Amino acid sequence: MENLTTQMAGVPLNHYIYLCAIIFTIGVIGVLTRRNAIVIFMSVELMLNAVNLLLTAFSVHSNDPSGQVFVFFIMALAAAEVAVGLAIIVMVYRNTKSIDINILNRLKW
Amino acid sequence: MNIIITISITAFIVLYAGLFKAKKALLPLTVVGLLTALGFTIGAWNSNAIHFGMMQTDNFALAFSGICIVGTLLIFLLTQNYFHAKSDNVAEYFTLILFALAGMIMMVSYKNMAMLFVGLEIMSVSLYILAGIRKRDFASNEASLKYFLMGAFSTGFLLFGITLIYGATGSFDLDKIQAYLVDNSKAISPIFYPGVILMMIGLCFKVGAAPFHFWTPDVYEGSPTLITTFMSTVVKTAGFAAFLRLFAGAFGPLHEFWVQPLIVIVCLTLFIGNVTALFQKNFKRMLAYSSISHAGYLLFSLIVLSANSENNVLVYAAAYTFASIIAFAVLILVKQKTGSDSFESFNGLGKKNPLVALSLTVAMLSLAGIPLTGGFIGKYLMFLNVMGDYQMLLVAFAILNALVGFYYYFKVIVAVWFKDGADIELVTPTQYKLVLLVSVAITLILGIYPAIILNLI
Amino acid sequence: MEQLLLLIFLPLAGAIITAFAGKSAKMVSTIISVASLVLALFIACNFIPNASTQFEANLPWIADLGIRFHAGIDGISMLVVLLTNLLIPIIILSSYKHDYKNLAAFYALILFMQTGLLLVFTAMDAFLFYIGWEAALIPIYFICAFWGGKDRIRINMKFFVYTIGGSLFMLMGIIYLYLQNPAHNFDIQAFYALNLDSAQQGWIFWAFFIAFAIKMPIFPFHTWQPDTYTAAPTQGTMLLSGIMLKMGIYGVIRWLLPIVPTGVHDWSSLAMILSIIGIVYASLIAFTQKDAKRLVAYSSIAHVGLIAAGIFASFNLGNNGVQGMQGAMVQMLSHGINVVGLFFVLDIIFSRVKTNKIEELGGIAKLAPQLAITFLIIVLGTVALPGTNGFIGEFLLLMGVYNYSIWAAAIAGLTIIFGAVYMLRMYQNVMLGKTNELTITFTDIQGTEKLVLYIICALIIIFGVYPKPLLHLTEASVQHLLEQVNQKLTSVK
Amino acid sequence: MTIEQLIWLVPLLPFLGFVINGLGRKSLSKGLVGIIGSGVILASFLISVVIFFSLQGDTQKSHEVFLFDWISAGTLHIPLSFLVDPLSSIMLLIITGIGFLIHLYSTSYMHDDEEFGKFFSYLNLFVFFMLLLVLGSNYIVMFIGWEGVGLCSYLLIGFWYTNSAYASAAKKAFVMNRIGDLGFLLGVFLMFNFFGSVEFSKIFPQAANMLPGNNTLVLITILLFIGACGKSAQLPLFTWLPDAMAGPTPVSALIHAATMVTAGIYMIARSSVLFDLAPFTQHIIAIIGAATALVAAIIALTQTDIKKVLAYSTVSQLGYMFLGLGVGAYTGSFFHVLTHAFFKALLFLGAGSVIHAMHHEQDMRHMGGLRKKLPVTFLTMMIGTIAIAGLPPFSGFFSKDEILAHAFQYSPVLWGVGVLTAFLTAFYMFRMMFLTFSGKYRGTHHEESHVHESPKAMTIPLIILAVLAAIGGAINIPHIFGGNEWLAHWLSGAGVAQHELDLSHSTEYTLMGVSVVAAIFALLYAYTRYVKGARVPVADEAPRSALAKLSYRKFYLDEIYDFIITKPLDALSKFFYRIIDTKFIDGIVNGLGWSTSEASKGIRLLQSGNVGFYIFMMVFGIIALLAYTFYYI
Repeated sequence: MENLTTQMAGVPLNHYIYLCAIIFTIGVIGVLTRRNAIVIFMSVELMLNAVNLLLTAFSVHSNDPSGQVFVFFIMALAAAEVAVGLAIIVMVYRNTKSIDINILNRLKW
Repeated sequence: MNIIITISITAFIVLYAGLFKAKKALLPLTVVGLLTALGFTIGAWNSNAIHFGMMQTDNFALAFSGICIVGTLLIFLLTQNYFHAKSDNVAEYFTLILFALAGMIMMVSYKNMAMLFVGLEIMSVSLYILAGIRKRDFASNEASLKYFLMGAFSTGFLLFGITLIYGATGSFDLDKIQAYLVDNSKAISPIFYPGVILMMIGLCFKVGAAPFHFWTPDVYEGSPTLITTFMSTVVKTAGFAAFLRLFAGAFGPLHEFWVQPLIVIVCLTLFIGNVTALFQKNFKRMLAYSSISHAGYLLFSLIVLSANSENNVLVYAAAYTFASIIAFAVLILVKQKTGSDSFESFNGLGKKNPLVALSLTVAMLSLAGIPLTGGFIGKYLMFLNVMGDYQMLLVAFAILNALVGFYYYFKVIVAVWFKDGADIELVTPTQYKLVLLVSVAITLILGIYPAIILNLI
Repeated sequence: MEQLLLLIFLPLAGAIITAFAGKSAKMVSTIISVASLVLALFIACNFIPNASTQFEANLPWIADLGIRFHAGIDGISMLVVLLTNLLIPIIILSSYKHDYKNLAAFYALILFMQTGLLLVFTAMDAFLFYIGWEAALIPIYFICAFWGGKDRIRINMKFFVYTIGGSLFMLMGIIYLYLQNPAHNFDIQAFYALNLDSAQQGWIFWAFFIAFAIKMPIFPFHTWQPDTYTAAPTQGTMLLSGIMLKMGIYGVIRWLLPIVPTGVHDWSSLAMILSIIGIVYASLIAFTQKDAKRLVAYSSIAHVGLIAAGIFASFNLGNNGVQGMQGAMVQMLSHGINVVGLFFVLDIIFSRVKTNKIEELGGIAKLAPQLAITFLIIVLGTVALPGTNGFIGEFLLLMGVYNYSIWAAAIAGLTIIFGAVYMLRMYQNVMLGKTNELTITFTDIQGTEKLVLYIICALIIIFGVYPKPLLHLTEASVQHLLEQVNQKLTSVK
Repeated sequence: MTIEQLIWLVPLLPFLGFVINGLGRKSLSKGLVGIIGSGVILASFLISVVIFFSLQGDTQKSHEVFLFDWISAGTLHIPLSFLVDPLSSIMLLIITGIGFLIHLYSTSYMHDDEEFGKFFSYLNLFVFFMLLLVLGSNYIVMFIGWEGVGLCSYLLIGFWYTNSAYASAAKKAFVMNRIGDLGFLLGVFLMFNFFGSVEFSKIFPQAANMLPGNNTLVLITILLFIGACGKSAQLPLFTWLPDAMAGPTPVSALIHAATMVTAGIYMIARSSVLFDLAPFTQHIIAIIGAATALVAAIIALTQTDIKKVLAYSTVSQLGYMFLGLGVGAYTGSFFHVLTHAFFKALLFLGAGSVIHAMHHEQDMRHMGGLRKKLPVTFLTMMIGTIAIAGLPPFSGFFSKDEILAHAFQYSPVLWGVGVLTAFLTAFYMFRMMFLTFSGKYRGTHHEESHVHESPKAMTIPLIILAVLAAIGGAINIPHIFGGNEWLAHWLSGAGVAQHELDLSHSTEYTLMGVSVVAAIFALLYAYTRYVKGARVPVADEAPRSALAKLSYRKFYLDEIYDFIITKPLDALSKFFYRIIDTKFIDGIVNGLGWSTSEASKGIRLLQSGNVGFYIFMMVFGIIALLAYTFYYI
């Protein structure tokens, strides 16, 4: 375990930042390109995980635990979001028999 | 602290009361709970207590908590025979609204970004549900899904911003962040800047500032009117409090960096909000757009950071909140009678219901910013604030937008007084009367003698 | 001080009472307005005609923003206050023959507006001035849009947005002055004391001037006016043309000239050109108007143009601009009385034959000799025949313009000729000639109509034959104003 | 009773008459109205007489009577005060004297008019304003009267306002006067600028010691002269006067012959000090005067309406007076004002009596042979005609010849014009007389039987005026006839500039001879043409020789004015209103609103309702912001 952390410490911080930025961007692109609500939702989760990873990296880097604590907050609330989100999607599916977001443009202008 | 606790406990009690089908008890319980919370708020005045380094109930926090609580209280009073018509499990509404309120209290009094995030999420998640609470109503579904998807999306940016700032400063604590900026103002870590911008994006989304405003009109229109009221008044206020707390406080030293994009955002918001509102046929949607434009005015306070920008936001938010509550209350009444929330359904309202029409007029005048109403004082303070930095062009631009604003706010007045339609006689429950009178009173007092609130913070 | 507060808030209280008076609103509002007229006269009697500000009320209001309820009366204010409180009862009386719906609201709004006007005319605090400015606008908007004629909603919307747009820029200017003011308050004296460079003065001039120019209105900011006058109910038109328009003139004299003399100095020639263009332009347009109300509206643009020209001319003349300035004073009052008279006559005619189309009328004089005579006197007052109040004002104004430039006077003087042309054209086509089947049933004036018209004619002739009290009332203040302005102007140079 | 104590009564009495008659026009009986109306004038006439004689006895020739302070602003002080001096005192006599006669005449002439009371109140008001005009001790008080009489002439021309042609004539008169009045006003302003006062007593002394040809003085005098042109119907502003005949005949006699129209001459005579120092202006005045005299005379040649003839002759005579003023014969002109007042009033009243007898028939082509029917009228009018024709020893001869003599001294050309005019005058006057009175009646027998001499109230004034017209010349008989030129001496007391003729007696005699011969020729020609030849003017539509047509159509002046002034202005008005105001200026204002709402229509489409699009826009914004950030770093 020790050497793992030391090894991780070996990786320069920038790489984490770039990596997470990339993952985050992938998430964003996913949200942009997909029309299926579930997939969009998954992409959002990807964005959140990128954040989590970066947070952890930072907290290790500046060996300050609060960062990782924050990660737990994020996870918890992400879970809550998942619950609510899926419920909403299910509800929508019940009514429209579809989870394609472009179906939903009754409200406009 | 105990404010949040009180509210949360009330929420649970209400939930259980719901379980035991004690519908009659819901409203009294809630009111009692909120009044207690309000009591605590007032009690804690000037205490400026810090709770575990996570929250700080300074006067700023308390003042905004106060407004949020009072606003919520008024909105609860509007529930009289509103939900009963729609669904039988009313308790959920109450609980969720209360939870959202609790989240907002956190948002206005956070000292640590964690609390900002938590509060924001508590509020948002409750709102996602509230927006979609009419299960079989397509509009409601659509509203909640749109809100949810985009909300979650924007949360991502907020979080990424928080992370970057954490990475730069090694802390989530506002004071520490500010200290960091002050200490090494020369060598600020390059990842701090994107952090600020990403947080700005996240918060702009919450307060519905262009170009992150797109959810606002649709969600406001789709959600049940009462929820819309809640969102466009209390939620917005809380959002601004959070925004202000972060940017006026922690990021203050970096002002000249983020003010440029903010000015652009403000202009966009004003323009899109006002101009689009001009063409609306639907009163509710018009109010949604007007709320966007008001977000623009509110952001003025961040363009020039002065000793009383916080207070200006307070005044403006108060004026805006109470005026909007009137507008939505009347909308609910009209919709209950006519089933439509288009302008036409307001035609000739003044003939049969002078009281309602009069208070609606006051509300519209206040929203338009006519002197002797709170809205004017709010706008005046904002202009004054910005003029302090001689941002003449910005003010001129705002004035032009205000002129556009007169058009669509007066469209309502015209419909109410000068057009003749089916002379409907509204049934105005006593609680509505109460809400209207209180709000009108506050609006006028704010307009005629604002001294009482001017240097609260 | 007490008298002043009473003067200002009596109408407001009256408005509230009237609002709940129901059927008896007519009577109540009349009593209130007459009472405030008496009060104004009382104040005028106790007024010492010197340059000092009297009956001053200076109370804290919004301390944190440096806003005080600071009002007072000097000669110039006294005149317009008198005008206001003189015309309001007349206007209320003039509405007796009408049975408007929602009477109570109608009269309440008129009285509410009176308070706003009085605030404007007495304010010594810029913020208070602005509040009064808008407080006068809101009720007139409702009066015109609720009781007005066809297409009233669109027209009044335009009028409202147009005017309030102007005033918002004025507010911007006021805020700017406030920020420049080291004392951080809105006190007029503090503003007078400011020393701004010419660039600042330049744009503050425009911020204020636009607001005032729209209100008066000065060419080319006038296009809201004819429509509004035509669409408004007669009482609304009277309020607009008789009193509200004076807000602009008063604003120029009280707030524009003394605060930014350099700005005015730099731009006054342009302002004069606009005003003089307005005179000729509006008079010419009045020639071929088919609707009498519209004709009078345009004539009023011409007259106001002359007043404005006189003011700006006298400003440039330094201390010997007294004639022009005094002319402006008298003419403010005269124009108020005359134009109200004209619109009332047109209202009487409209109430009889349901039209103001000039060519549809004719031969009324035979059937209504009393109306013919009173109408003629009012017309003569409007065309400034010597011996009527109109002459005093226009004579002094033209003299002021003349002292500035003979050519300006020659062109502005065309109003003497053109005025006669269109006014007499109207009078001839409406009153003279043969009666037609439309006017054959015309009945002469009686009751309150008679009363009001007699009062107006009496005023026209009295002020025409013996204007001394008026001139005396304002002279000291005008002198002082001009000295102040020039001393400031020279100190800048 | 000194002058100061009496003078204010002179204008006050007519004013009282106006008030009483005005208020009581319904209640009072016609008789009473008549008595009051004429009575007040008679009273102020008597007072004027008293004043006149006390002034003659008085060593101090001018009295200024201050009533009250009218307008005062800064350095400007305009008191309402009167100036009684030889000039004004004589004017008082004319106005009240002739005024009284005409009032008397009217009591019978207007007897059948239901607006009898109104008529007298207006007439009294006119006298009041006219008195104000001549009594004013400064230009502004004069201006009150100046415009006041304009108002009264408006009211009286349009007295029968149900006829819209008459109403238009009234309006025309007022407006044309207004054009002059603007000139007058500007002149007054300039005087105030230049002399720092508008008081005669302050201006003239200052002016007296200035050099001739001072530019400001020239400008002042020109502006004043423009004023005079309007009031005294000179080219190019005279067309209102003939139309003014729409009013009742007594009005034409009083206002448009005897008094008001001579206000211009009075004003210039009053300001003779100024005009004497502005030779350029005098030159213009002389030319305009001569031109007017000639043009009007030519027009008068072919008129068929008896009143129109007299109207144009009035214009022509006024031209004469201005010619006199121009050549510096102030006394001469004023003398002519007096004599003209007598004989022209007489002629108008005579014409009135004819019209009265003919039951309001004014066209001479329907008259003829009235000498038998109306002996008094005929005789008196004949005296008037001889007087105006300038045949000695009647009044017209003296005044006219004084003017002509000065004109000759000034420039023979002008004199030539004058003589030609005199010839024409004599011709058309006799033409009128012959057409009206000689030959045989040209109406139906039935009508003829109704023609009868007018009642006493009408004939007595005629007789009195006839006497005056005959002997009126006596007050200023020139030296060459051993006269003492009393009027000249008298007026010099009022500071009216005097210029001695330095013509040899022989020249003077020849000049007189020429004009007298010309007049006699005219008489004979008219006699042969209309009595012997018994010619009658052809009907309106009948073809005329070009010159005759030009004269008959009044040189098409009305048409020309209508074409070059009225029509373009109306067109301009419509253009301003329809295009500039509605389309352009208001178009811009509305355009702003319109474009905003259009923008709104467009922008709201952004809100497509499509989440994907929303998110795309958001990301777009985010990218922009981040770009800014990285640029900033």
